[in-house]
Amino acid sequence: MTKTTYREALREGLREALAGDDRVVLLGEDVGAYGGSFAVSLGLLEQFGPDRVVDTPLSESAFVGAAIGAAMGGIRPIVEIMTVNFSLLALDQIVNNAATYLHMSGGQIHVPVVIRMTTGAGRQLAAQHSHSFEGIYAHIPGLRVVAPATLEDARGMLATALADPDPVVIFEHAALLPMAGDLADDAGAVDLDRAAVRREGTDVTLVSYGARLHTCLEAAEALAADGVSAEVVDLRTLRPLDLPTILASVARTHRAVVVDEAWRTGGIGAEVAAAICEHTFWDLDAPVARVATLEVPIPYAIHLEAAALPQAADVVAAARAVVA
Amino acid sequence: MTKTTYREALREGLREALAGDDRVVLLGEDVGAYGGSFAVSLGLLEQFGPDRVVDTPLSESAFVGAAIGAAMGGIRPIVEIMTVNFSLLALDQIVNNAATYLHMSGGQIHVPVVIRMTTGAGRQLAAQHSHSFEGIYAHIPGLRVVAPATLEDARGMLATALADPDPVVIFEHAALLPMAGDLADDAGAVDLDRAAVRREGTDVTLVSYGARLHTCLEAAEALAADGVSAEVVDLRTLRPLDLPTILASVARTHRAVVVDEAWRTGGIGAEVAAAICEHTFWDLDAPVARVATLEVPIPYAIHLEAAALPQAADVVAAARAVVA
Amino acid sequence: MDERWSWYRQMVRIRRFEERCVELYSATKIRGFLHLYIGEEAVAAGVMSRLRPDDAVVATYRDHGHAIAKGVSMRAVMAEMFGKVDGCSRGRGGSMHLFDVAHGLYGGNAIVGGGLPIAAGLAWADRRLGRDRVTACFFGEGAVAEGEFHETLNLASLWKLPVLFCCENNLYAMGTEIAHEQADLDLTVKASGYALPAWSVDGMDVEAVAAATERALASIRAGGGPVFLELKTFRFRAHSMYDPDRYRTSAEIEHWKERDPLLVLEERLRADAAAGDDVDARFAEVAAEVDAEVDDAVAFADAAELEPVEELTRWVHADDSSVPRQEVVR
Amino acid sequence: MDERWSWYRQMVRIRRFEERCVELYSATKIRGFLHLYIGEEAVAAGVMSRLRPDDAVVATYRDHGHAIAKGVSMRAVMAEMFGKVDGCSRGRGGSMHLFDVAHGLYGGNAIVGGGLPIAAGLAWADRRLGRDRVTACFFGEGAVAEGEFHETLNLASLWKLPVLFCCENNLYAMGTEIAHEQADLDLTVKASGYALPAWSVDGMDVEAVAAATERALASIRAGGGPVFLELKTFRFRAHSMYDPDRYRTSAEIEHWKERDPLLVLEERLRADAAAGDDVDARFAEVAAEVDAEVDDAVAFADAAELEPVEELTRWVHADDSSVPRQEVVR
Ligand SMILES: Cc1ncc(C[n+]2csc(CCOP(=O)(O)OP(=O)(O)O)c2C)c(N)n1
Ligand SMILES: Cc1ncc(C[n+]2csc(CCOP(=O)(O)OP(=O)(O)O)c2C)c(N)n1
Ligand SMILES: [Mg+2]
Ligand SMILES: [Mg+2]
Repeated sequence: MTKTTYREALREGLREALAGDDRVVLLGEDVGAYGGSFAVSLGLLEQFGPDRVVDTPLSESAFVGAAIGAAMGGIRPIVEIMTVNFSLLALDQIVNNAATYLHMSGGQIHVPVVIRMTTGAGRQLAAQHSHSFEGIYAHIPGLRVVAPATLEDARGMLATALADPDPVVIFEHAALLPMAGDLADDAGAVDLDRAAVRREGTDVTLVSYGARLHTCLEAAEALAADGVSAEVVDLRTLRPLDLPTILASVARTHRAVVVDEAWRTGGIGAEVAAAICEHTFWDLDAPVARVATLEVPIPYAIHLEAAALPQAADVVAAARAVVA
Repeated sequence: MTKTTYREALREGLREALAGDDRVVLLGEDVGAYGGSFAVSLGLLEQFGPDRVVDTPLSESAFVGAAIGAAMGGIRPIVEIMTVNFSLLALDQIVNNAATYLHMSGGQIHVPVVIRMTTGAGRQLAAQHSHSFEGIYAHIPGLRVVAPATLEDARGMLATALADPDPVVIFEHAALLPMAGDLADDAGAVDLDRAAVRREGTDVTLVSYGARLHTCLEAAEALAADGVSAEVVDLRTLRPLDLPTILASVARTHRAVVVDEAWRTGGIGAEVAAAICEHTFWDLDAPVARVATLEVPIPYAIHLEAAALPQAADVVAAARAVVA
Repeated sequence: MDERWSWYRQMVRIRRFEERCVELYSATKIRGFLHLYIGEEAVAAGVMSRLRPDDAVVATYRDHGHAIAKGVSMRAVMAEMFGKVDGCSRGRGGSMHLFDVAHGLYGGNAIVGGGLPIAAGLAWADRRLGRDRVTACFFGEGAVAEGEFHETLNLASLWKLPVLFCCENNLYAMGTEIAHEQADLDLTVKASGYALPAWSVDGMDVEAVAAATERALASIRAGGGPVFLELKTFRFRAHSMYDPDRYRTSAEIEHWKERDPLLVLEERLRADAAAGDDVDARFAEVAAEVDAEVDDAVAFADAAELEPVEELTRWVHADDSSVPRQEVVR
Repeated sequence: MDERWSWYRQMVRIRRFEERCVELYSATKIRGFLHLYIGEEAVAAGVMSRLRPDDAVVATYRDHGHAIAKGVSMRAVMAEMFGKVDGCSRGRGGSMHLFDVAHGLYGGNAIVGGGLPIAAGLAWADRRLGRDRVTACFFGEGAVAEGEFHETLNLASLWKLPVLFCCENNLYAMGTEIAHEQADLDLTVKASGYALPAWSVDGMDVEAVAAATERALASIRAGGGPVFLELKTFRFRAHSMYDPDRYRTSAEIEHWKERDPLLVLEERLRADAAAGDDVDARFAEVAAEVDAEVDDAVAFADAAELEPVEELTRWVHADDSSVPRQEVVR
């Protein structure tokens, strides 16, 4: 076991990927000389040189598109977009090209690109730097979308994503970067197929991912003190959803609260809630509740930002209402 | 009553808007000399001149952004994006600027822009021209999102959208353009707040919008022949959802099938299904069913395209399963 | 000049193929959007005649000429437009999305400007993998206004990527004339702002196109980075089969037809002819051979099968993906 | 030269204000991203000195200087960064999103390049409404690589919009030096490709900035369409408070500090002085006055109230919208 952080775990994942396969390159704005806008790639330029760790101009559409084209051409690009907010500028390339070429070409064109970006709020960065647009990506066939919430996943998802023959989008939560903990010395690739039960419980299932997993774990602790036993499911993979794991948990607890940091309407929480109702309707003892971000652009002021985001107390309240 | 088409109804809405207010301008690619890529704006350049009906360069981000800025500056732009597929290129401007400025500026900046675009499949235009991304827009606070499915709404939604103090996105379904029928001679502005019950029924509620409303009406006819009485709700407004109308219907029928042309996972159908379950759980006699587009990039070949899209037979089957 | 005849045949192949497409569209054998290249054949024929078979091409929705000139069989292209499984994209792409990686065709892209970053990426991969290959990227003058043009030319020039940017300037983007699209009508000025060689070429003269391409490729292959060619041309037909072409005068079209690339070349072939050569007979011979090829392609496409509906969900993900395939039956 | 003193005061105001911000950031009174303008003051001070009060400004996340020079009170800016309701954006925007429409400030935009289309739109509305107004749009040299730059300059030039494009070239986009960002380092070459006047200006010399602005505004107000100014400058501090500034040498920074815009102007003011003038005393006087203004702004921001949480869902839609306001309590 080694003490590490989510940031360092991401970095070690990148380091291993670059060291393990010459075809792997890391590109994006400021991944090199700056060390990554969130210091994730610090030191990699020095270790692997400017041909492998490539600073791009401020041109999200072109450099993400170029990464897609390069993947078509046989190398294995990891492209970083600083935050999901800016990724809207590259969305055409991701949706209309990366996600469609294989199907549209009748199986001729493979696009094994990995697209990393940070998401999420909680650092007072206001309305153009704080949103959670993962749901947009999770809507698109052809993409695989994952979100590490733990050190193991921060360390291991990249390797699996690189081994995937199709485009994979990885959402790293900016607020988790300093999260510290122990990581096994031999930590490495993890599967991308399964959701994980992070805490077992019997009365209600809390379904979440990313930073809000930890909100749920905190809520579960508070609920336990109250005699409510909450099971906590970490989605891990946002597309395709691992329904069997989710449904199995709800089939046991008969109640579910879906928690995410996107806006409620049409967020990932909507899909998870709809799918649970669809498949376990007769097992449910209460309607599935959703806890999401208030439907406002995230504001700068700390008290307003906190009020906009889903907090453990909100999860506790929703869970209590569901088990009542 | 006058015989008209959805296309002509849209055009008359535009004509009235341009004639009624000097501040109104129509801009977009080929809205002028070409007559609109789908001939919607045919003749308007001739009538109103190139200062009011403005051909733009192929620059979705800039001309949509300019329309947003112009709305901030006090004119009333109607900006056309040829199809929702291309709108991804302008999404940053719509989400990060149009939808946030009012809130982020503390109420100082109003953005009364109207953004029109076609959506939908059914014309063998393949994977880069056929998708239904309205769910992406319906996820964004600050936007109002509407979708006319009838001649009345095609004629009247624009006027209401222009009167709205906030950004409004209008989705016109390309496959409906030739739809013909009668329209009242005094047809004009319609509200944007309410969903509409397009057919009354008692056994199951079919919820839809846009072209798929007509699929549902066809399905309801088939179901009636079978003794199943289906109520058909046209969402009309995709954001904010008119939950009272939807829920009232489901409270009566106790069963619902949500039908839309987006991919199932995370589409608008997910939100509608989740909301129905949330609010009418104890009234439901069966889980809410969803009929959506198969999760593939829409292919060119007609038999594959048809197989990918939700058809009346699929709705009938889903409704039968729900009432069983 | 044997090559003149080979260019001529190539251009006739594209022309006759597309003329047949028009008929087949009216007969509803071909559907969706159909964008004709008629009038612009010298561009594809000229550029492709200087590319190597393994060089890569990224095209647009107006891609029949590029596919055929790059060596994709007429059968595969026609079957694609018929929506058949023997089409070059298995009938999934149609006219706008011809793919044939075996012939270096990395697809027609139907998002204006959408292919440019892809071309840069292919070229970047080639360089990293030490493959001596050039990627030719075709797009219209309308695409020059899109942000992708700007971002990609800058990136390609910065990184000195082996890309040949081929701007087919046919003066119109759908119904929008270039003067309403570009602040500066000289596109080479704009391209030069990215610190790369940019030349304007008569796109109605296949030999001029080939010569410029040859010069550009030499510079690119020598490591000089990307080159931008403006190929001045004109489409004789409407933008697509949907377009009533209200925005151009017939005088303008007729004027350009005087410089029909086939006529230009026919004149030279006549001038080349030795006394006694029956050039007209050779023209007729080419036409007959090409017509036979087109007939064969149509027959092939007609007879070809549709992709089974069960296959519809194949290749959303790769066959070896762990993502389960969806069932088609909803 | 009275104006020299007024420029000087303006620049000192920006400098001292920001120096205080650094302290307040360390004291966690200010949070989020904080991008300092220190070193670049001559640009905002020079441009704004030639704009009319009702001209419009679109800025970036690095917007304190623009706000202050455009006439927004220090109180309102400081309270904004404290997240208070008396801030110019009610504490919702913070440092990156200063809005004050009464002073013509249409916001700091934190999407690189995101403000350019907005500026074009404002200018278009002005022209359509017959308002004699110019919109000055500020952005960095990094933004020049974005598609929005290209699309907007083309559009603005085509439509001859009254926009003054002010590119603050400080040689770095975060940690990326311009040579890794731009294929051609001369940004005026690129801008000229849009058929508009483009000049390079010494951005450390407030008088040069003001003179170029004056010339540009005359051309714009005369209907000549947009003008592009490259303002060569340098930021003395890191990109933001998060940035350890690993990518620049201290030698480079020191070299530029020799051309500190305040020093440049102080020298001229000394040279202007008549015998017996105590220039140093006047400098000290300005500093004292400005410090008092900054103190007052801090005190004001400290004492100001937070926006009530109940207001959080206000202005998602306009107050007169029929869209119901959400309740804050979840
Ligand atoms: C991003 C985008 N915007 C708009 C369209 C619709 N459209 C298709 S072709 C075209 C004109 C393109 O003109 P140009 O680039 O000059 O190519 P040409 O068709 O003349 O060969 C337009 C507007 C599109 N396909 N993609
Ligand atoms: C679209 C987008 N991409 C990336 C970022 C992150 N980012 C913020 S400022 C910046 C550098 C911008 O450099 P430049 O335009 O030169 O302005 P400067 O900061 O030097 O004033 C970057 C990369 C962003 N905010 N928006
Ligand atoms: Mg063209
Ligand atoms: Mg800079």
